[in-house]
Amino acid sequence: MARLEIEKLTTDYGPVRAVDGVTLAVDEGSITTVLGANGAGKTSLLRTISGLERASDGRVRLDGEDILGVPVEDIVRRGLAHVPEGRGVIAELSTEENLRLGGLWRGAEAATLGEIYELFPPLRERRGQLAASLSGGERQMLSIGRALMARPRVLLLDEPSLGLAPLVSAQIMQLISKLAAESELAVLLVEQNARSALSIAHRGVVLNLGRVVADDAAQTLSADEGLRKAYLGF
Amino acid sequence: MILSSYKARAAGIAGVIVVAIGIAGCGSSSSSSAPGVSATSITFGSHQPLTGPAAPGYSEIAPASQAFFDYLNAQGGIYGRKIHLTYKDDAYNPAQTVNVVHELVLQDKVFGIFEGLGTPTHTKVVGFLNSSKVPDMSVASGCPCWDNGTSQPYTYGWQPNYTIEGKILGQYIKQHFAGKKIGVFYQDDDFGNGGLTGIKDEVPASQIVSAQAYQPGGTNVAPQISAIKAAGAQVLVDFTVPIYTALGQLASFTLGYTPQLVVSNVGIDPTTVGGLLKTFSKGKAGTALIEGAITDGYLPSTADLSNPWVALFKKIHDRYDASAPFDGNVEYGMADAYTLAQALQVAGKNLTRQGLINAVNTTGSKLLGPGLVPFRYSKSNHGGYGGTEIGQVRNGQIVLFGGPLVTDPTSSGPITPYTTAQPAPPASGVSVP
Amino acid sequence: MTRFIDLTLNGISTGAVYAAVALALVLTWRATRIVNFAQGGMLMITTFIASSVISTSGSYWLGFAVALVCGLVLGAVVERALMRRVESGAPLNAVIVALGLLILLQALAGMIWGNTPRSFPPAFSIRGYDVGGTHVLFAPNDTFTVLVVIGVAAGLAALFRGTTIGLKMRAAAFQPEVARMLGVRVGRMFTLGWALAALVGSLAGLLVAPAVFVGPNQFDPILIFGFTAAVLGGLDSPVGAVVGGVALGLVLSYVSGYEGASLVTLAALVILIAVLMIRPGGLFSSTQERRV
Amino acid sequence: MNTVLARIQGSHNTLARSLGLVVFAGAVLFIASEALGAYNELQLANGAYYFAVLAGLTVLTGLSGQISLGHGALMAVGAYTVALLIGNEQWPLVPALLAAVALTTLVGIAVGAAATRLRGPYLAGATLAFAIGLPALADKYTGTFGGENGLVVNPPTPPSWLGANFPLERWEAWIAGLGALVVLFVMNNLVRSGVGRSFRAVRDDEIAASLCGLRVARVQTLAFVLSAACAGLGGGLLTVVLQLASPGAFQLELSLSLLTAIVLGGLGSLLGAVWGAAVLVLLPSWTNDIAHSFSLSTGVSANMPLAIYGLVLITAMLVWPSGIQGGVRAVVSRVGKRRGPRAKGAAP
Repeated sequence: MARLEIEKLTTDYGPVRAVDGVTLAVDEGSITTVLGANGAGKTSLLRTISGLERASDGRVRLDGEDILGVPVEDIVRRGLAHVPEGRGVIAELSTEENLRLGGLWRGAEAATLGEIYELFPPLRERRGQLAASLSGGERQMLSIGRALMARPRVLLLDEPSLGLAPLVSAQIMQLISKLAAESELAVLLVEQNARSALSIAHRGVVLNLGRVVADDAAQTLSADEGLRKAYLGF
Repeated sequence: MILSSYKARAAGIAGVIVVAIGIAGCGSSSSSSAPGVSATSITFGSHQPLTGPAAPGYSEIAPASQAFFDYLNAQGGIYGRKIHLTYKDDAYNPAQTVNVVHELVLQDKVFGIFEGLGTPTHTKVVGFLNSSKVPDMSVASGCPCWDNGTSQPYTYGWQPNYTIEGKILGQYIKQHFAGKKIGVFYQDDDFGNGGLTGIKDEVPASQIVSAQAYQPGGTNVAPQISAIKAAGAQVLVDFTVPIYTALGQLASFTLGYTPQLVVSNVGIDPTTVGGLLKTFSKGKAGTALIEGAITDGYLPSTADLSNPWVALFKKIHDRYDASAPFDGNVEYGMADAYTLAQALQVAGKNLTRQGLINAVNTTGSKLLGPGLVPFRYSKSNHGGYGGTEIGQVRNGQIVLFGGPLVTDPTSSGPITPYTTAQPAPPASGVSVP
Repeated sequence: MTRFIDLTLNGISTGAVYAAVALALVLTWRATRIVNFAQGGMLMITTFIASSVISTSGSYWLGFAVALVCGLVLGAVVERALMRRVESGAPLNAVIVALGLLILLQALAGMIWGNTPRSFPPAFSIRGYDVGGTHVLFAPNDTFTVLVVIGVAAGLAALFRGTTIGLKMRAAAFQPEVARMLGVRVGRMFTLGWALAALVGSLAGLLVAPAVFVGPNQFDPILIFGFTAAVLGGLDSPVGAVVGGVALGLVLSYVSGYEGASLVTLAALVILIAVLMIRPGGLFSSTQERRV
Repeated sequence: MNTVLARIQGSHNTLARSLGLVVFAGAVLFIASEALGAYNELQLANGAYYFAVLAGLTVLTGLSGQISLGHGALMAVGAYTVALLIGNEQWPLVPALLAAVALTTLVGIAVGAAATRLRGPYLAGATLAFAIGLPALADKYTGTFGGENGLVVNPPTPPSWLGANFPLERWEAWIAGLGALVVLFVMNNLVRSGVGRSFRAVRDDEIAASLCGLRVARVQTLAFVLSAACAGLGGGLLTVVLQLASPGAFQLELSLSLLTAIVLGGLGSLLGAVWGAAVLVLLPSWTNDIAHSFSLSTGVSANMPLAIYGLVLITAMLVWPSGIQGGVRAVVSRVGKRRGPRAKGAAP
């Protein structure tokens, strides 16, 4: 049994079908990346999984437990953390306040905070500053670090490399890879930058107009030139 | 998409047309000798501040008038006609007054307007009422502007105008507080300014050390009272409505300022002011902070139940208007209603609008009743009561003394005593000369 | 000089009340990004309730406590029953619902307690302090008012800065969706924000009622000046609300005393425009940082 | 400004359509005024000047996204201008109304320029202060503005060719109706022109709009000035219809009820402004009638219309969040769908 199982998931925005019968799975300690062009339904897929959008049909199971329809604020208590697109740091709060928020529901201790600072040393330096003053890369670290405060079993990441310099982006990708391997996280990674995502992922799923058009091992996808030209843009 | 938005627009227009036609269908009327009159009824209309910041106190007046009419109607009304008063809320907003009065005259077809309340409001309908030849009886305001029978033949005041009141209070101040420094605290409108004019007619300018206006609607009057105190005024004259009399007294209390208080009739009603100050007097009567204030009255004091008029009004109040406190506003409404009933009685069985006007013009000055002073009504003179009597708050009640005084609003007009005794109310109905 | 002192003291005591109303408005704004125009109506209702309790029980402090509890409950109920349904929609819809509620509450108060204002007792004496033989325009009750307002502002600052519930409330207000994803029960935070705001509002009503009496429309000017103070200080800032309230109170008191009462509202306009032209988000705004 | 004119002139199609709309609306108004009694004609006139104000305000708030709690004060500027020019200077009606529009335009430029720096509640606060602060001038300059009592003006006289017995109320309804039609024509063109699009662009995303070369501040000021001009005309027409200019008529309540009316009618839509005007005119007398149809004690019945009004506002916003016009549109499109199932397949 995979840690996160998604079955025939479908989401409609009024007359528009954003996610159309998507089925995929993520194992613990592994990274599955969801690829596709703008508007392919990647973000909608993540938002549906974490309860922000209502699914019209399908199933989402976390360790075999059905979590579809569970309110957003309870999903994180079931062990699924979502790092939203555009980083979602709360600019009006300080770095440390942002981090603490991530663990408040389970009464996370200073110890967890220390671990996160170990993982992202730049955040410790800026702990007292407003998140608004952070750089793009720091915000991404903050956002991921905040999600980790919840000690999730599944991590959804939405475009972590968006708008970052290539070097920073590569660092983030390395970090994600390390996290998955060390803490047995199941990571569902949405990316536009298919090449770097596939470089760390174990599996890849390609979406087009809300439907799965390819689902295979990352290496296989990277090697498929037709697919790369049609959907992945590299 | 485009199609549906066009349909929506068409439907919207159709809806508006339906509404418009709906309005058109609403007109209705019954016609007899004059609008608003049938063999069994007479209907008057009125605009009143029933809600909003001007409602306190004033919203009691029209129901009290209605209570008096109910009492009269139970005895058969006037010539078998029952008097109805349709009063509508204008929230003291002149634009609403105009609409309400048009509705009353054009739609509800009232015989006349009675007791329309307020100067800023009623001045906006005087033109319409006079050009439509609709009787505009007993405007509930002391503005001298109702007093013009030549240009406004259909409009009549009722209460003494503010200048007359100011003059009589001013004369008392001149006589009894000679040489003392006077401060005036007044409402920044025709009421306060009229009163101030009257005071200035009588009291030497050098004696008035400070005149401070307040803006109705504001609630902090401490800066004004502190200015009057700083000017060293020994006598404080209030041309204020009851809430501001009370606010002024609270500020005076904080400042430990205890001048001789003189308050116009409008602002002293002990029930109202005492009610507002009740919790500040620590065990004493609520009126402790206005005890000893000099004031004036043109109707007998509501506390004076030995007065047969007050006794009658109290009886009517208990029977028809018991939910309201028995205070100056209620007395005002009933006394005013009595005057209208008298005028209708004089106008005769065959009632027309012009007939009512003629009756007041010829007989109005002889219409005696609850008032302590006579009316100044004539063909040219449409002011109301022509004077007032000085009084003082003693033991929480207004005690009038010295006898009624009459005068006119001109600065040269003499102030003279009025000695005719007040007649007793009739056992039923109204009495006319 | 005495006069200047009197006007200054008067400005501080009236400003403290504007600050209290402003604090209530700041709380609802921080919680749900709604300017609660019904605040004036809500605090009017709780003050009427206090008035009834005081006159039947004879105990000021019982009425005081009941009003605060009623404020807390009323705020929560209003948020749950009404505002919850419009919070996510167009911001103007929430404004209209608040205005509708204000009108409804004023009408209900008129039906229940009548349109005639009534007296309301002060917590402490309103006789001004005796300074060198003259009473100044500042009484023990004004001291109480100022201390309460400072206490409330400090308490709110401590709540927001120093507690986890405050942190959750701030997160819910700034980014409700992100806060939910982090496990914050945003709905509860909104309700709590409104309840606290209405509590502070009812406190403001109790403090100001002795000076303006209790009636359906008696608190209208207080709400308007309270809102002006909140905008002046910056709607996100409790400290701004207090500074804005006292600054407004002082300016209006000087204008009223030296120039006349007719210019008071005009002065409020001028000071507000002057401040907003220099700082479009109010004196204590954090919008500068947010624009980055 | 030249490009604006060019855009307006360029859209012949819109122009012709607006003209058609105005002719149609004019015909409806004319027929209505002939069929109505005097009081309802006055209501029609009331509705017409309200429409003039609401049309401007709904474009400002609905299309440009700026909130104003101060349009009552702008109406007061127009009203006092007309009252002073007609009453003291004996100006004819049309030039007086034009002067009212011109003066409120100037005030609108000043207020609008300041307003562009402000957002949301800060703009609301500033305009609210404007609404309560401006009437103070009437008290300060009592000699000119008549203090609390304000000014009374003589009613307009219907021209002699209409006959001696031509009802005054109908004449007032015609004047106000004509004013409303002018506003309808101008605004309808504008909403559908490039200017209207630029308003929407700025409302939806200021940064994107400025990247597209729009000068955000200028567009917002233009929207404010237009709505101010409409409010000035509406205020001037109010003076003609009600024969008054008085502080009590332009309290904060007026500004708030204007805002309420555009939201209740349907924000951003001129037909919504029509609904809003109808609500402002008809609701008070309806609530009054409802209140009086129960036999209630005086204290309760006096407050009943207000209670109903408050309930209507709350319920309407919960039931029709997009206003009456939004509700009508939804019903129509539902009916349309049921009739024409083929239309359903149309791509969004």
